[in-house]
Amino acid sequence: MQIQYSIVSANSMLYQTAIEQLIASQGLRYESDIEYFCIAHNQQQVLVGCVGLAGHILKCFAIENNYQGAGISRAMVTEIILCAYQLHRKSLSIFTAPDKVSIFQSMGFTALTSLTRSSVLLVNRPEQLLALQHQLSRHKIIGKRIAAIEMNANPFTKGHAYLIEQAAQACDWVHVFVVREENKPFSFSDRLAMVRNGCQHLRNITVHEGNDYMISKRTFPSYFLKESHLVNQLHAEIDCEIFVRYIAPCLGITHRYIGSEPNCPITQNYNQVMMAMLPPQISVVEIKRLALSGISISASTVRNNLLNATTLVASLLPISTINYLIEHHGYALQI
Amino acid sequence: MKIHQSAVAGTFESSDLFVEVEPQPQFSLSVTSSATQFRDAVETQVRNILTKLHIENGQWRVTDSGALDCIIAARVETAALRGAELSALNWEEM
Amino acid sequence: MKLRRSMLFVPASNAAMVSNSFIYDTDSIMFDLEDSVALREKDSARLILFNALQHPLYQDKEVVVRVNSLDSAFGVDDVNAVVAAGVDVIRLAKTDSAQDVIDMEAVIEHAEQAYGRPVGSTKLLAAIESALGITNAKEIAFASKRLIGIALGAEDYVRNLKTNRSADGIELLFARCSIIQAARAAGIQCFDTVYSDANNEAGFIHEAELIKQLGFDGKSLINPRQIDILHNIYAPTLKEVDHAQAVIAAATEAEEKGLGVASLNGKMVDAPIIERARLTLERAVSGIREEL
Amino acid sequence: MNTNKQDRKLRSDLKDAILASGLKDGDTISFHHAFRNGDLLINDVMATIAAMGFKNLTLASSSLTDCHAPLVEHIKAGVISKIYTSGLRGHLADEISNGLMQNPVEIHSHGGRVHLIQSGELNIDVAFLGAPITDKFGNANAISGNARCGSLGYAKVDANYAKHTIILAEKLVPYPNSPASIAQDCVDSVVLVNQLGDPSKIGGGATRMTTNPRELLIAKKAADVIEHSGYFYDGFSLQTGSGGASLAVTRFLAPKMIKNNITAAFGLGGITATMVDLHQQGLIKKLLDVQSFDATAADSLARNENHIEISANQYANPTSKGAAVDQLDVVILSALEVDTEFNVNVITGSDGVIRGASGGHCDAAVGAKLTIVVAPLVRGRIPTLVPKVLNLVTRGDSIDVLVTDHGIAVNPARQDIQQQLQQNGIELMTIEALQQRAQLITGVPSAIQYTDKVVANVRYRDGSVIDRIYQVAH
Repeated sequence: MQIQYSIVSANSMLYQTAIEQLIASQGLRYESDIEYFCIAHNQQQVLVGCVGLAGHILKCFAIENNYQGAGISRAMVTEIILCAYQLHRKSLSIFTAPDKVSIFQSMGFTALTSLTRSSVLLVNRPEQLLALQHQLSRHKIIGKRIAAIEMNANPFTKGHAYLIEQAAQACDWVHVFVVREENKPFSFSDRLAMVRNGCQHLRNITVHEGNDYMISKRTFPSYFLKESHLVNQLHAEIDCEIFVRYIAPCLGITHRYIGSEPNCPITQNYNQVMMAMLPPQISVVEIKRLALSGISISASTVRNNLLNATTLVASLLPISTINYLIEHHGYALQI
Repeated sequence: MKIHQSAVAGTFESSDLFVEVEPQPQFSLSVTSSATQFRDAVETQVRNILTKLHIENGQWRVTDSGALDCIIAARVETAALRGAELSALNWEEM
Repeated sequence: MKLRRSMLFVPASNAAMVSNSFIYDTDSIMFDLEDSVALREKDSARLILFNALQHPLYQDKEVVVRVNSLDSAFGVDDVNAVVAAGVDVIRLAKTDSAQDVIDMEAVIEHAEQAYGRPVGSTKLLAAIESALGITNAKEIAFASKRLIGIALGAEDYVRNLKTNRSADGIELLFARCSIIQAARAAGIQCFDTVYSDANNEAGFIHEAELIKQLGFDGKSLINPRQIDILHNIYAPTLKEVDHAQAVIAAATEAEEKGLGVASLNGKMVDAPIIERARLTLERAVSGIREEL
Repeated sequence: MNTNKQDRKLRSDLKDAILASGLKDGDTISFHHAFRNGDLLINDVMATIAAMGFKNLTLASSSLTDCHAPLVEHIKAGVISKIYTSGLRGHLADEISNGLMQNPVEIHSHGGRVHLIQSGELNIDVAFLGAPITDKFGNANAISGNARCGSLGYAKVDANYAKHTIILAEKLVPYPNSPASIAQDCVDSVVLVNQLGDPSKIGGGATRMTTNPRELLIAKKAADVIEHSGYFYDGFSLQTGSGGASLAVTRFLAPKMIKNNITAAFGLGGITATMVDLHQQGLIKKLLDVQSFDATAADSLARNENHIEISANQYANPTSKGAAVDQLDVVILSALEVDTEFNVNVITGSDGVIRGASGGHCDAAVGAKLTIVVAPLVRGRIPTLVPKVLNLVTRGDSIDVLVTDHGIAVNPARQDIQQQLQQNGIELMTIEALQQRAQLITGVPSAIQYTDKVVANVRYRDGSVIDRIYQVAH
């Protein structure tokens, strides 16, 4: 059985229909963030296999039924990995079904999450996670109540400040993680700076840079894609499992603080997943979102009204953020 | 021979070996094998080949899918030559 | 002369195939470094061959290697590596003239000296793949003592003729005949091109019967499944074997009795007939022809 | 009252059927494996049983495969505490090899399972038997419907011996359904479920003939061996395994049968499209089918009157009053490992981890007059022929010939076969020489480290423990 392999751009009209059909026939959904595909054709020029590359993630791995077990996956994965390497992407992940885990393990991937879920996260550079754990454990504080909070802080609002203050009051120490993935309108370094500035008055807190394993494109791609509910639920569970298995133990986390989410369904769902999944030794504390004149504070409200420079916007932000925005972004916010 | 650029050789196909090397001053090697009971033999052979090529640096990563000795030698030598930007071995010495 | 009915074509970049092609009962294995190997794999494929040729299980097989053209960036390195590893035969692709053979011979000789191989021990097989090469077939066949034979490479040849391959192969008839003529005139072997549709057994049989009848010594194969079929086509019938045995017996008897000339059933048995009988018996080793 | 009587076996759902069975903690429940890797039933039933809170059950499935990975959770939760099966694969097998279970798994052959049932060791309390089509009284078969799997040869035994038998079906047809693979007098409950199996994984279409040249090479050599073995006569009988090379032997045997004017009296075992094809060409007169390996075989069972469904007891039980393997001339079997004593391992991989099935291997090997094992000499870098098998399933004294891609070796105990083959110009090697050749290619593997924990007992067909599988140390 002679198979031809090639790398094509995901935009290539020549193959798109066939690729979409193949992916659908294997019960998968075509994902729009894919940049490249490795495709396999048989001697009759029929598409029999594909695997996509989106950023650092391999996805949409599909092989036509009659061609499974013929070594096609190994050849395709070799090609797509070489393609990723050429783009200087060496640290790769894949989400795949439990029955495909062993084949990826034999190609140098390590499974990070449980095989009982319908999707398993594997990575080819597990030592990066080890290094992260090592680095985090240097910030470990011994205490009865050690809290973790993850936030985007896009931008950092009074709501965020309130959540952190609540945790800081109730706990011995608070570890705040700022989501690392780039975002608009505020970059990671902007957001990190705003959180740091806004927490200067608190003594029992460490503000951490987010990483590849906490609400990142690697562990929670649909968070950034706003994909369908199903994928989101899975990714939320995978993200939670990584927090429980690899992150929380390094810092001795006993409490996870979250803000209640009235609007965004993805965050709502993520909060629910956390409550369901975190083990008894980590309590989830949901703090009702701070409201001003009966309207709860949200970063998206701020973002949507930034250009209006209204007093409303300013009233939602702590002074540290207002100063940062005036200084670094030239917004004429009225206090 | 000195590794001064990153290089790969081989494939993940069965009976083959995938070799990756990144330049670094020290030497390190990790080997995984689908044929677990040959993992140690693969590692020994890889070390012997690199010694023969006088390679003392690089972060080496080897993923074995059940390759025979001759394939292991070929893939490691290829990665070494590519990482050292050389075109051919001295056949006599090999 | 060595029996060379089947030459199994194996891409040298394919680790799995190189690791087990010695299990097949083919007369020669032909590893390819040329067209079946992607540019980025040329160096790795060469190293695979360099190491594999030294494998004990390739020692009792005749190994032919198709190297890249000397004009390319890979040709000289290819020759050096496979000569150092002790290859039996180098296949020169796209031979257009006697000079191509002479140039290759020089590189081989240099390599033999450099790597301590007896000069002349590496044999040559010239593949002709163009109209110019067919026109020069006779000169090519006489170009070197190293030549064990010449072969037809049809894919490039038909492109060069501005036609394509057909089921009955009429477009190749002139080239095939030219190659057989030249090879026989020079006293070397000749080999037919591959049949590339591995799944079409009937088509393969049709072509193999044709080229055997034309006089070819053998054929390049792309799939191990074709080996038995080809050997069966080349296998003699029981009647032919019986006759060959009688010829050899007559010749042996004549030699023992010190007779200058042997005869069988009143007909003279001369050297070409004896040689022909030996070939028949060799071809019978893999089986007597099964006519279904 | 009459209606009540007629419908008395119908249960509203699976839970209802389980309640009606009187299942209690510590009981033994059984399943058949005719849906192979497309089986949905075992996982569904176990999920329901687990949700109902039962514990400490013995699971006796005629075999288990990759798709049964969810059982791991039920073992961890204490729902399942003991397993009888012919085979284990995938995640479940990995976990068990890693010491998941307190009690060792009992690995039996297909014939040996019936023996264990009849001898009383395996005492089935409730049998959950999937059969796509049934009537309300439990006359059930699997020759039509979405999840058709053909023969219910393994289920027949459970239906006969279980204290309580539940038929799980996808479709109810008017009484009386015929033919009845499982008959009404063995059935206590009937329940309809949405889906028993995934047809594409049960064995949709026809098992494809391998195109792998190495497997074809081995198959051709095996066919040559059969032809010249002395057992290739008109009226001989044949069983092939389901592996690529084993199945392909028929492709090379058929022309020899035609040329020599030979027909086979019967073909036995797991039946595939290839066997059906030979049957329909008139080359095999009857097919005795304990398990249909693909839809072509299932359809043939429904259509061809000389394609006959047999039970596992009739197929292979050494202590039954008549097992068809005892009438067998030639069997072609595959192997994960063979050693220089001709012992065969079909249960553990070269790393000592369970990934196979005992199946009918030792049953057919002992029964047949000529037992041929076909296997590549090495797989990648893994030698198939080794000095000593890691685990023993079939003893070397029942293996006559080993056919590999590198050569053929005859068991020295079978001088008759050796002479026959040599006289007919078949080249032979000693098994030691073949093993040396394997070692030349692969080198010598490191020894596998085990703990002293037994994870499975390999039971011979007579019930005796022929080997123990130990936990692999990491």
